[in-house]
Amino acid sequence: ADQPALLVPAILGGLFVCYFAVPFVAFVSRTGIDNVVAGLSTPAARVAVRNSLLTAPVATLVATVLGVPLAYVLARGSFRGKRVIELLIVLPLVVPPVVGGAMLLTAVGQFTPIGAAAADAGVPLTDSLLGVVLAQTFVAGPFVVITSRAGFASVDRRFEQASRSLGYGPLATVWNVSLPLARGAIIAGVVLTFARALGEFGATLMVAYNPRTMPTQIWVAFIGGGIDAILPLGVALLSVAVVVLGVIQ
Amino acid sequence: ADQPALLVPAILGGLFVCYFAVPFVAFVSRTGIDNVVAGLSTPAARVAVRNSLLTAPVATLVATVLGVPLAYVLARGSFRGKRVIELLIVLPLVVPPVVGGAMLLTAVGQFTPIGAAAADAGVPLTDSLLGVVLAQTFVAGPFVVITSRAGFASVDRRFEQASRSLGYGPLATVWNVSLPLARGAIIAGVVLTFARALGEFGATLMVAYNPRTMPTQIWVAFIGGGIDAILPLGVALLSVAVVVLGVIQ
Amino acid sequence: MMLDIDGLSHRYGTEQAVDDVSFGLADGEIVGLLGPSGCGKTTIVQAIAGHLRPTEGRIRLRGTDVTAKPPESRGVAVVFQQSTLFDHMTVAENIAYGLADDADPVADYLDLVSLTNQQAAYPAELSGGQQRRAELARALATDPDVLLLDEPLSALDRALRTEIRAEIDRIQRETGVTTLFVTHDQSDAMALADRLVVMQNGAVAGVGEPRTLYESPPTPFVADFLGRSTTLQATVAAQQPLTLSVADSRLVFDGRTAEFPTGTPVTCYLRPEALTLEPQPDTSSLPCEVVRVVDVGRHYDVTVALETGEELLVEQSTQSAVGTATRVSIPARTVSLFAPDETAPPE
Amino acid sequence: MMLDIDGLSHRYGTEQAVDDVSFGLADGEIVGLLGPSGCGKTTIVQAIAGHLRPTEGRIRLRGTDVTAKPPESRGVAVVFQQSTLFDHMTVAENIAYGLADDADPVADYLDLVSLTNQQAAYPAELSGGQQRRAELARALATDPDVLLLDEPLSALDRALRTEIRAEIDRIQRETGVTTLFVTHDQSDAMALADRLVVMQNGAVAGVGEPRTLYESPPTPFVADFLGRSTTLQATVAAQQPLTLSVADSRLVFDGRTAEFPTGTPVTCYLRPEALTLEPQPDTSSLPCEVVRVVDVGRHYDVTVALETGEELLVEQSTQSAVGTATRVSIPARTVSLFAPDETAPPE
Repeated sequence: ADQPALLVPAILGGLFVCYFAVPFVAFVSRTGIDNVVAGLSTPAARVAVRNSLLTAPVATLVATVLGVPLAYVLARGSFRGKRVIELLIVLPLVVPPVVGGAMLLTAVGQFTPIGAAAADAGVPLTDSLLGVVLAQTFVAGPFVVITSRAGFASVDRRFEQASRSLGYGPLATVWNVSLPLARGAIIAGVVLTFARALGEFGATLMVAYNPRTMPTQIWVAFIGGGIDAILPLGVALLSVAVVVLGVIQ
Repeated sequence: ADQPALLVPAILGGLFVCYFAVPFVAFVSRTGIDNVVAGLSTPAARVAVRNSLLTAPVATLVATVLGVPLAYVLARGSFRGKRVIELLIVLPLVVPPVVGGAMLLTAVGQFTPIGAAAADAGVPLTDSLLGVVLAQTFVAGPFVVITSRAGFASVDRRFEQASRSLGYGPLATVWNVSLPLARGAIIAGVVLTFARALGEFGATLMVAYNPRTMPTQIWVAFIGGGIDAILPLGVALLSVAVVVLGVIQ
Repeated sequence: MMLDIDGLSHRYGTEQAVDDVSFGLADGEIVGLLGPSGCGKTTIVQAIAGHLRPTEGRIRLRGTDVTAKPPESRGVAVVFQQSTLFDHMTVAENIAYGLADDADPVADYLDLVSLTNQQAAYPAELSGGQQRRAELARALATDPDVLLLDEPLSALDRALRTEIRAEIDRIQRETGVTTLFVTHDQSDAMALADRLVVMQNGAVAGVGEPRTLYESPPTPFVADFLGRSTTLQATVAAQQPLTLSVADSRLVFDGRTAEFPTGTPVTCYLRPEALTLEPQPDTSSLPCEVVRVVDVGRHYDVTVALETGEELLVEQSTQSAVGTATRVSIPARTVSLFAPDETAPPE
Repeated sequence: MMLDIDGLSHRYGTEQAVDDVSFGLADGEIVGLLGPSGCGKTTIVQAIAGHLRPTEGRIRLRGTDVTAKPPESRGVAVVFQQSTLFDHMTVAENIAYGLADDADPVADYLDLVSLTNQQAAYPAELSGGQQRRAELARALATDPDVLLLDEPLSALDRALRTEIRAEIDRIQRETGVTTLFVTHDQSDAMALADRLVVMQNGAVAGVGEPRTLYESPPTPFVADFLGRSTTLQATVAAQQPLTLSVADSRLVFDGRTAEFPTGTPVTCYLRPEALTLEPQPDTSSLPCEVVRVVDVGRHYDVTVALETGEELLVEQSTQSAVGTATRVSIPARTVSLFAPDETAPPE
């Protein structure tokens, strides 16, 4: 009954939708499947794809293994300093990625104690795949923490209390009850973290200009060859983003 | 009673917290107030600050004026194609910013019909402040839509029905009832959009390498002068991010 | 009629929520729309208020067809189960929001609901009862033709419920506003309404004055919904006076005639509080044995088994011993007979 | 005692939720813990189950102090108001989850609650009543020393409530498990419990058998909470037999003695269903006039005004006309006297 009532907001909103639809359509219509496949088989593109597919899953794994427990503690615990930790975890989301990269460099850059020690041991933390993982984890990690935390918070405590009263200790209860009941949110968080890690650009550029990932290779190829040079990698990343969206929704 | 029960997740989570805390502390401790003020008074930095403070509010304003009505329509309406629009709005969040920039270039780049016409008219859409606004709006706009939408959805429809039955039409009801009741979420969305616009880097780099904003100037200064050259602008952006966090939470 | 619902039907997708419902409200009348959750009550409220366009049927206010009119031009005020007071306005601002131009000032409505001292308070600062009263005042300030109360008591605890029920009763009588009171609670409905419309599965199951419906329910559903029932299988043995046979015993109901031919098997719906246990035989009692006694405070729920094994529930104000052999006496006035195929279980 | 609560107190911050509560449950007993929301019931449940460490006091199970033991090693099973069946497990898997090693197989528990045919179903596929029964079976499968039922009926509608109440009664009697039944509903508590513990503001307001508490409530709060009350101001005029003066009239209660000295003003708490309207004067009746009649279906709520202007509520099974002058008869057995300073309003 309210449909005509929404006319004015619908017009304004429609304009905004167009603003997102036009670049999408223009971009997709500019290229063909053949061009994409051909473009992705150049040596530079293949290295970039390989590097991205090596680093993003590792960053996602690290963020998940450490972030889901953190999310549980934040959802269930109450302790001094919780507020500070919550702000710290959200910070990378509002800090510009280039600043995030700069922050990482001040911590693990090659002239810092940590960075120097690592480089001496043969595992340089900058301009290396490990550096890419560090940048991706820093920027993308908060997603899995925040989403999983919301998932745990939406599981009524009484489910866990029931499990305890049925004879299971706290860790067994988390494993048998909390994780399965929050699985939807956790999976969404993992997928978001993966998408963000795969697309990470600003911080990666700062921490590891080389070796190239797909986003940094897009930038380098754009400087060298303009928009058409980057269509294949761009379409590939866009396709992953669309798939990710499908999984989350 | 459950505090000791959380020991194992607390240890894993604590590691993750450290990973976010160390770069933050290292970055902040590397610089002093005097250096920041001095660093921000160089001509290049001043231009970048001015450009950022011109573009980000405009992008936020455009996204708010168009995005809040869109959020309302998505929260209350049901129509064909709603699902597609929802996906389209979330897309810029999962698409890497460099790809977003490339998508914008295919739509409004200087060799596209739109871009060429605009350049002929004296308002170039790339490598201009307008280009920066376009990039920021594309990347940051979804935040205000998604957050406001959640805000509207949490306002029980019956409040609006009550207003209608009290004699107010649909637009008057939105203005008098829905907007005030959803204001918390809308403000959070606006602030998030502003933060994201201010820190936008990847898409801006593609669409408008010049004129420089704070993030692009950080990148250029980093290439030229290393980490210490970018501390002032970095600290300034970090400070804004911390303030934004305070407002949202 | 102030409000006329005529052949109202509504489908959500393929689901028939409301099926050909018709009833009316006379000027100044308070009618209870009563039924279990999911019976279509809310759909009817939404259609009357104008928030939903029914698939079929017409809604008329003062004789004018308003089916296609938007809510803001109907003159129908609504109070929902959950508060819809606007948090960002004071009590007085909430009331002023809907104030009709030619109506009494806000102060009169504050006075009507005894909230004069709370006029500058925000809704969050009010008690639950004050919120309900503020909401009533806001709805009345529009000077509506019809006031819709959609489960206004269901979110309240017992004490508050009684208080607000009395308040609604007083306000309705003082203002004389035509009121449709929608509820799933039979005691609220019976206490407040001049007439009841009982709904079942989207259709009207019974219309009438509360006491009439309670004592002579048109269907087993209405019998069950308006209060506790206990049932007895019997066969019509004779007419004038109505005589039923239950196994080897006979029940003679002086002054009643059966609506069914002799020989028909029937189900009798009885009210537990109308039954009594009296060892002295009379013509409308059956031999039985006490099999279970539950003390529920205000009375005892006594279950007795007849010779057929069938069990009846009897409310007694005194304790009985399990195993006692006695007789259950069934007053003629309180028996409702239904053919077996009419008796579906309540939802 | 199977379960002993000894001097239990708990504060949340500065708020005293539970204040020095002590009571016990004998082996096989079913005790009702009854009180309005916010009275501390939930805190006590959480403390007994081990999810909350009380500020003070001890909890003993079979004589062993378990106050510091984690929930998983207590032998206390809990059923909450909202279902806590695990969505990702079938009914049989839910029951097997808590099965004690030396206990009966899952099939026995499925059989106990008549869910054998639903064993492979997921909780979302069950009806509300089946979910409640599955939850009871899961709790019992741990072979608990004590079963805590925390408002197990409060989320159910009337018909289901009655069904599950009978089911709890049957299961408790069949298994003989010591049960603490926590509720805010006096009729559920009175119907199920052997004994009641009535709570008010974190403290115990009364303990005893349901009928005793109902007829001789220790405080006005208990009187109000266990059922409807109507009150009468009077003065003790003589002892043996207890005689009260109400304005110019006298009430003589044969066989009762007052707990208050002659001349003390007292508040009488009366049960509306125990009062009757009879025009014939007798020694325990007062002249009055009918001022309001509300038909609530199962009976009429008749309000009468005494000569003092005070109003009494009387439940009658027959209609009365407003304005009728009559007398209200007050049976001696059903009167509870309190000093005026004891009579705080119910929460």
